[in-house]
Amino acid sequence: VTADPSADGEGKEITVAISSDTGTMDPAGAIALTYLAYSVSALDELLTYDENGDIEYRAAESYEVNDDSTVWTFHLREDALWSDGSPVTSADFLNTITRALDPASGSGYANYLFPIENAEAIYNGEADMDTLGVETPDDHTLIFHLAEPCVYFLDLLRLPVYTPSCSEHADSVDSGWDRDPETSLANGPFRLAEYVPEQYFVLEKNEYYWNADEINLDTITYRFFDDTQSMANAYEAGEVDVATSLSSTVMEAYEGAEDLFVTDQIATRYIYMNLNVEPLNDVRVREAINLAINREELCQIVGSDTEPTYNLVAKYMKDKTTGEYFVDEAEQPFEENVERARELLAEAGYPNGEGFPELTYNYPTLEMDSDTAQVIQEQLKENLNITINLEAQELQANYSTRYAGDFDLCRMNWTADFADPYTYLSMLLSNSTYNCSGINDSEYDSIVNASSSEADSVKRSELLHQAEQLAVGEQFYIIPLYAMKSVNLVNPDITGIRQIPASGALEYRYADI
Amino acid sequence: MLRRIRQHWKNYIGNSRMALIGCTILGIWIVLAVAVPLFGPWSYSEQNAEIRNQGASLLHWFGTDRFGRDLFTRVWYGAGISLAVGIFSTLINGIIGVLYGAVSGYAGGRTDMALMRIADIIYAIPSMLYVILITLVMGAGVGSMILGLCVAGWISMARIARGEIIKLKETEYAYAARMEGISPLRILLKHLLPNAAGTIVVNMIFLVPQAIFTEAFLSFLGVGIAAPAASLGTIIQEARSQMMLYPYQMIFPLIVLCVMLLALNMAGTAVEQRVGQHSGKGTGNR
Amino acid sequence: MSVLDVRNLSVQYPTENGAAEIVKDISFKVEKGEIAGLVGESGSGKSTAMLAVMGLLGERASVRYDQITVSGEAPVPGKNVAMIFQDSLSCLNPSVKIGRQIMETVRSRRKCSRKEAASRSQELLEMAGIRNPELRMRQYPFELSGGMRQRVVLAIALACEPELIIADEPTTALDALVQAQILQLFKRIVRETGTSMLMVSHDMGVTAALCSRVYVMHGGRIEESGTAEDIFYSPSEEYTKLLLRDARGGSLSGMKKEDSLAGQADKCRAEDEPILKMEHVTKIFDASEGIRDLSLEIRSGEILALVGESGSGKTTAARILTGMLTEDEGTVYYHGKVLDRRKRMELFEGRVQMVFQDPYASLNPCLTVREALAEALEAAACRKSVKTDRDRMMQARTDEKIDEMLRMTGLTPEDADRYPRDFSGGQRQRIGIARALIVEPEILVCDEALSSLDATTREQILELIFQIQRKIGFACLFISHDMHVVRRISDRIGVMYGGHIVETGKTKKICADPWHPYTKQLIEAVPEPDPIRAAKIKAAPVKDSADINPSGCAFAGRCGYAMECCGSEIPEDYAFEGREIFCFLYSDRHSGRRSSDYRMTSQI
Amino acid sequence: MLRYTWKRILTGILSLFVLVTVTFFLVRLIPGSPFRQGGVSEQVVETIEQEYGLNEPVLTQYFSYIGNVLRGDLGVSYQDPATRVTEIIARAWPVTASIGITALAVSVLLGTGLGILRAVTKRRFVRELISAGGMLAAGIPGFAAAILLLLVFSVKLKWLPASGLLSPAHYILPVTALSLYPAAMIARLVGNTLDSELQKDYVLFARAKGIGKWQIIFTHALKNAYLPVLNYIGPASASLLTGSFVIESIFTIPGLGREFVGSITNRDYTLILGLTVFMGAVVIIVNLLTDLLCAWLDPQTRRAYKKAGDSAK
Ligand SMILES: Nc1ncnc2c1ncn2[C@@H]1O[C@H](COP(=O)(O)OP(=O)(O)OP(=O)(O)O)[C@@H](O)[C@H]1O
Ligand SMILES: Nc1ncnc2c1ncn2[C@@H]1O[C@H](COP(=O)(O)OP(=O)(O)OP(=O)(O)O)[C@@H](O)[C@H]1O
Ligand SMILES: [Mg+2]
Ligand SMILES: [Mg+2]
Repeated sequence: VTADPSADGEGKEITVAISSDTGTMDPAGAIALTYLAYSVSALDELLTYDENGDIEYRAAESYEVNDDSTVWTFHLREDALWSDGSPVTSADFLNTITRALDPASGSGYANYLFPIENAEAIYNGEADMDTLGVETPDDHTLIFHLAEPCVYFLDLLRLPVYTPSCSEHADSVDSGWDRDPETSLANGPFRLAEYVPEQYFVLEKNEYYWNADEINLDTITYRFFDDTQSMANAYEAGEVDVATSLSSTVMEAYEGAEDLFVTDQIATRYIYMNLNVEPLNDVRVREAINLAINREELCQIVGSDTEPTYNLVAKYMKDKTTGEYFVDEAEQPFEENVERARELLAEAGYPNGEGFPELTYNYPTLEMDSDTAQVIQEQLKENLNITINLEAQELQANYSTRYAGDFDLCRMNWTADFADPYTYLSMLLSNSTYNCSGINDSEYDSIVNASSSEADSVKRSELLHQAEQLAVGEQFYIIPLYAMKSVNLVNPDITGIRQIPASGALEYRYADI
Repeated sequence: MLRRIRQHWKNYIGNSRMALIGCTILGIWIVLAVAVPLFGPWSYSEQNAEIRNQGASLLHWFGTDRFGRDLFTRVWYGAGISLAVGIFSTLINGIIGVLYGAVSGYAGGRTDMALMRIADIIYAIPSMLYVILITLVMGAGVGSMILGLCVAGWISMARIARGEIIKLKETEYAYAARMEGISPLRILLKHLLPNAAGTIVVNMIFLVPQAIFTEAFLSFLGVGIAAPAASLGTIIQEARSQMMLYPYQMIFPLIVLCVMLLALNMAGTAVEQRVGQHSGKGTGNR
Repeated sequence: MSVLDVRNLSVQYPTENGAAEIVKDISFKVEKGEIAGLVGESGSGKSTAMLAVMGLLGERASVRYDQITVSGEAPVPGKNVAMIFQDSLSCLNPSVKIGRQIMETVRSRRKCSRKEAASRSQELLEMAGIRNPELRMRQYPFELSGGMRQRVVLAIALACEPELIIADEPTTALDALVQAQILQLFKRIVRETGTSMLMVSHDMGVTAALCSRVYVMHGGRIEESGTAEDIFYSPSEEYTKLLLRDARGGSLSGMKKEDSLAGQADKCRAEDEPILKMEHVTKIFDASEGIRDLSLEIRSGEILALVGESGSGKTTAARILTGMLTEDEGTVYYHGKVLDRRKRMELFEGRVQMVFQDPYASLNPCLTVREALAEALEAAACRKSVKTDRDRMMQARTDEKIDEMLRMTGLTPEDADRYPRDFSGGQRQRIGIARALIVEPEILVCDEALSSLDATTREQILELIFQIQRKIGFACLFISHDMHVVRRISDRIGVMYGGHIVETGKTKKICADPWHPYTKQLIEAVPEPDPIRAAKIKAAPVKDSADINPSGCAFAGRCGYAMECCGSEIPEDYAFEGREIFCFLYSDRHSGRRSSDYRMTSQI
Repeated sequence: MLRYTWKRILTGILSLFVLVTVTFFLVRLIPGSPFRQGGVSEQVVETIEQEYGLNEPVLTQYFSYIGNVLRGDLGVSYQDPATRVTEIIARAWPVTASIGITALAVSVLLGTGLGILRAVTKRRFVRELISAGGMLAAGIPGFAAAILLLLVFSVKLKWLPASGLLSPAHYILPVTALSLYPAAMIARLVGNTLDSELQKDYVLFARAKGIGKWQIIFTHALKNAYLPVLNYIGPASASLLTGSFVIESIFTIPGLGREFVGSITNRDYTLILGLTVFMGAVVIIVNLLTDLLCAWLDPQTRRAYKKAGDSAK
């Protein structure tokens, strides 16, 4: 299955290693990695941003928005066809949305539909589907009516719930239409040709794609791998052309090699401190812990794909208006300082850590988190003389612990869903489902809420920075640890692989070999 | 007592070279596993970012890992944990299994049937399930690991013990003892079990490497010993991602583990041969 | 030219303390068409020598010889020599069907098709005296009786079409009747096929019955050789004389004891209730085997012998009495009280003891002799609940008692601290007896306790049981298939056939004048260590045990005097003057109505 | 024999039922919900749990599950509601079984061959070599062997593919890694039992009959020597047939073991239960087959069984 550039007649094909087969490929369903890999090549969203932050129209040709950003009108491409030759219509977009608003679909992204009028009420069963603020006046026009102004609405459009699913076949999440090459139609450059669960799936060039001329590859094969080690091995053995999200040792092993392709991941790893637990309800203690951690050293040990961060908002997220990294626009929320940390701890009543209760740190049994935990344990012992007990949990158990708020310290990792700092800052809102450490700060809430209706992007930016400073630099609600890079290996013969700015994932639709 | 011990030594070990080598290695391994973490200059958990991933040197005989911890100390610490897990779980499994199997075999009939079906069911439940449960209730650690290994680990022992007891129950000396009016418990303990001891001991010795295997396997899955403590299995697992860059981090613990298992296998094989010889001589007519 | 010519054969086994020479420079010959015998006590190296001749010792031993030839050629197992081993069950592969085991021999000897091999095998089995060979070929060895297995082994040996068959104690494990049949068979085979035979045995009677030339082996050397007449009538070596004396059971002291003891027993019997009695006991294994409607009683102080062919249910009866097995139907009384069938062993509280056949399996290898004996004593003491402050004294007494018991059984007190594996078979059997007797039982059950021992040892142990019995006066159930032994030791005999008792009565009377047709055959089949008398023994025709008819007399199928009623009715118990007999020949129907002073005599 | 077989099957089914019950409650004891994933809100989780009846009393859930199982319905995977548990088993088991059976065949053939060689050879050197090799092979944990094999043969030498199960060549490494330990054990057992079997009288007698050495070994000794070996092979093949997670994950083989561990990590209750039931059934069937095979090899056991069946009347 390896690419063979010389065999032209055979067609151009590449094999991509991706993580294990999870979730459905129905954009309205409980999707996970498989869908993400599939949709990047097979589905066209309405529009997206390119690497320079400019809009790239895909399924849509143009859009209009009213002044207070509550009505968004999209004009779909008239020549866009599904991979069986039938036209792509606005109803196909609505199909995904209405299905996703049925809680039984298990969509994890349904809440991103909530800016739309009545969407939340429908989801909760309090309103009728007719009242949904989406209009399809004709086959090629799609209008969204929002309940409140939402300046980052365009960023949401690349989320699965906003992508189309062919209304002819896509009826329900559990009918299995999504994995059957006959019914799983694509409106993007590639279509599903074969799907072998747990092993691989094959995408073939979609001849009906409106932009088919730009597409060079004939086949993309995605193979599932359980762990990054196996992926790296398969790459090394020449079985795959692309392997993504590898461990940091690959970076060292391939240092200087052409194959190595490191990309920024829009993600932050941090620790939730439970505010309902005795010493952690004291902001001085929280600050002390934050200041006592040596993130440089931590990142050195955890791997060269990590970089210290002192923010909640992902380090590599760009501010679209300025084109700069968002976090670099403001001052670093705090500085590490062990001396100060000790003083703070003493002020809080624990001089030299005496009397400080033993805290437990819950983290999932991933290598990176285990490494992190051990380093933090050691550092806090050394710098503050406090003892942290480590409790590794299975991922699913860790989620439960976190949601239940049943922890002292708990690991958290957030990868941006869309390219706006709001995705991070909204998590600490007192009514957010991801706020599980008992943060209840009305000042913070009002700042963040104000930002989402602020049409002036500069002012909005300021508000967001202010919110971040409050949460991270003053109240120390969380312990930011590091930002991550994604380590990929790519066959040097392959050109034209792009990176999606919002998530940092790779896009192969324009690749060539 | 001493005479008994010497007698047993002679019975089971004799003057086999293989047993001698096996036991010597085991002895050295135990001494190192105890002494290195206790008296060595490094601690198994102390990190030092400046000396990460250094190869073997005079200072650090096995080099250091990615936390800058001394690998020599860690490997021997891990060997200690592995051995402890192996030996303790084997002892517990051995005792439970032998008693259960012996009672089942001696009682016979319906009791036997019921007890063995219960064992079958426990055996058929995938061990992952209860190991996870136990780690959840007790937290990850040596204790829960041993407990996890003991939930179903005794069953093979019970089957072996049962088979032996059923065989021995029908021997003429067992009948003779019953005819003398000796109580069933005493017959079990004094007449049947000592004669099954050969087989049981052999199987117990082979149970130790199996327990170490299983422990390593569970560590491999990530439900093992809590960090920063480590067994050989966890150390090997931790080194797996570094394998290409720093193979020594995996090779050293692997060698220590393999030699340990080899020594156990040697001891077991030697005892097995010895027991085989014995039964050949002791009861057969020729 | 001799068929077998062995010159100066020596065999050494490597042992822990240097090589042990087991066979020392022996030479012997077997002529064409003759049966030669090799006799000697157990461990004298007979089997070793034979294996060496066959070339089957392998690397286990170092063999030296000047010449071993079979008709001038080197011996090739399965081609010009074949061998029959002592234990027929262990020679046959337990998991391979009989047919296959013969056929492969046939086919390895002559290249032929499966079908031909099968028909040849049937022929051979028939020649070896097996009826219904087709059925037998489809069976596994354990489904056959000992006698039949021995015949199968012989058939296999014949399949090799050898010039010489070496038979290593082929009849030792068989009862007299089957033994006689096999001996007849050997004679016939030698006569018909012209094969020569070398017969190894420690039984002088068998040797006398079969062999024309005899070699006497002792301690690895051939002590004496000559024709059968020479050896049996005018032995020159002291050792041969000893063997013959033991074989004839000629020790006068033994006979005397028997007399005095029998008299004593007579007295007891008159007054006493039977100690142990079983009535109408039935035990069925699988489908048809086991015992049926058996009644038996043991009186205090007597020695009751049970004889009968293999599989007739002797062991089963003994096991039911002792509680090792539970009966399906019937009752067992102990001193007139009914014994619960499940708890029998516990209810006896050690007053019934047993000496087992296999001296190797009947002692716990993990206990020293002292421990084993002390345990038995302790258990007895516990029951009597003499838990006084004199425990210390008890300990001393225990040791004393053990020492005394050991001395009594011909061992030394120093032996007490050794483990069973340090003893020889005969010594072990003594320990077994010591263990059984130390608790002073009321009843001793000996199930073939002597049959695994050689003549000399057997003689010693027989004497031992005898002496102790006289001293302590326990009752004894003595099971044996060796009529010589039974005749000498028992007061009463019970003869069993096919799960029934066919005749009981005083030993002397039964031996002198057997009434039941089966008993008669049995007693006549015993070979005497005397070539002329032994040559006269007759063997009854062979019958498969499957022929036993459950609705009639068990023996009817084999009985030369069978009448119509024998096939359809089960004979009752006809008692005359302390003799009980289960045969229609002694019924009123056959002998007519009799007056009260009618004296029954043998009807055959 | 037939009676005994029926009895065994019935107790097997009973065991399976108890197994389902125990597993059902065990699984519910483990914290974590099947629907809680990175981006799903608590509300969603609750709604879906309601949808699947997970908020009902556990006992109600249990009875409805048992009802379904009796109808042969193992339910749908919670992780992926479009797929039935039976479908997952139907696609994962053939994969596992194909390597499992290959590994079994390899280890039985190799182990038996080496065992025979060890018992038969006159050369001390060969004997010790096989013993030592066996001890070494038994002393390397499966995962370590797998990693080393992978590293040497596919990453470094690039001789063999590293992942998946797409062609016969893909089988070589996982099968090797899987069969190393069982082969060593079988060689040890065969060697030992054959050694003692060859001492027996019937072997001597067979030689006296003039049967060749190899015929004695194959038609006589091996048949008897294989009983204890079968008692090892039984459970071993059960574990090979239910999949080794480690090997499957190292070589990226989409088999049952990986599916099972995945189902536990995802708390996919129906899948865990379905797989447990299936694996339990495999274990029970394999054990039954082993017993019957033992009986077939050993007529005395068969007789014992017949008796056990009769006395059960
Ligand atoms: N493999 C062996 N290694 C060492 N000694 C042996 C071996 N086999 C037999 N012997 C010894 O050789 C001696 C002769 O044994 P052999 O079996 O030839 O006696 P036998 O005359 O046939 O006795 P029996 O009548 O009991 O069969 C015995 O003392 C026995 O202990
Ligand atoms: N445990 C058993 N299971 C099945 N059948 C048995 C069992 N014990 C004895 N038998 C059968 O019962 C019958 C009587 O056996 P028993 O052992 O009592 O005979 P025996 O007279 O002692 O013979 P031998 O002289 O060979 O010892 C035999 O046909 C035997 O096959
Ligand atoms: Mg002999
Ligand atoms: Mg008997």
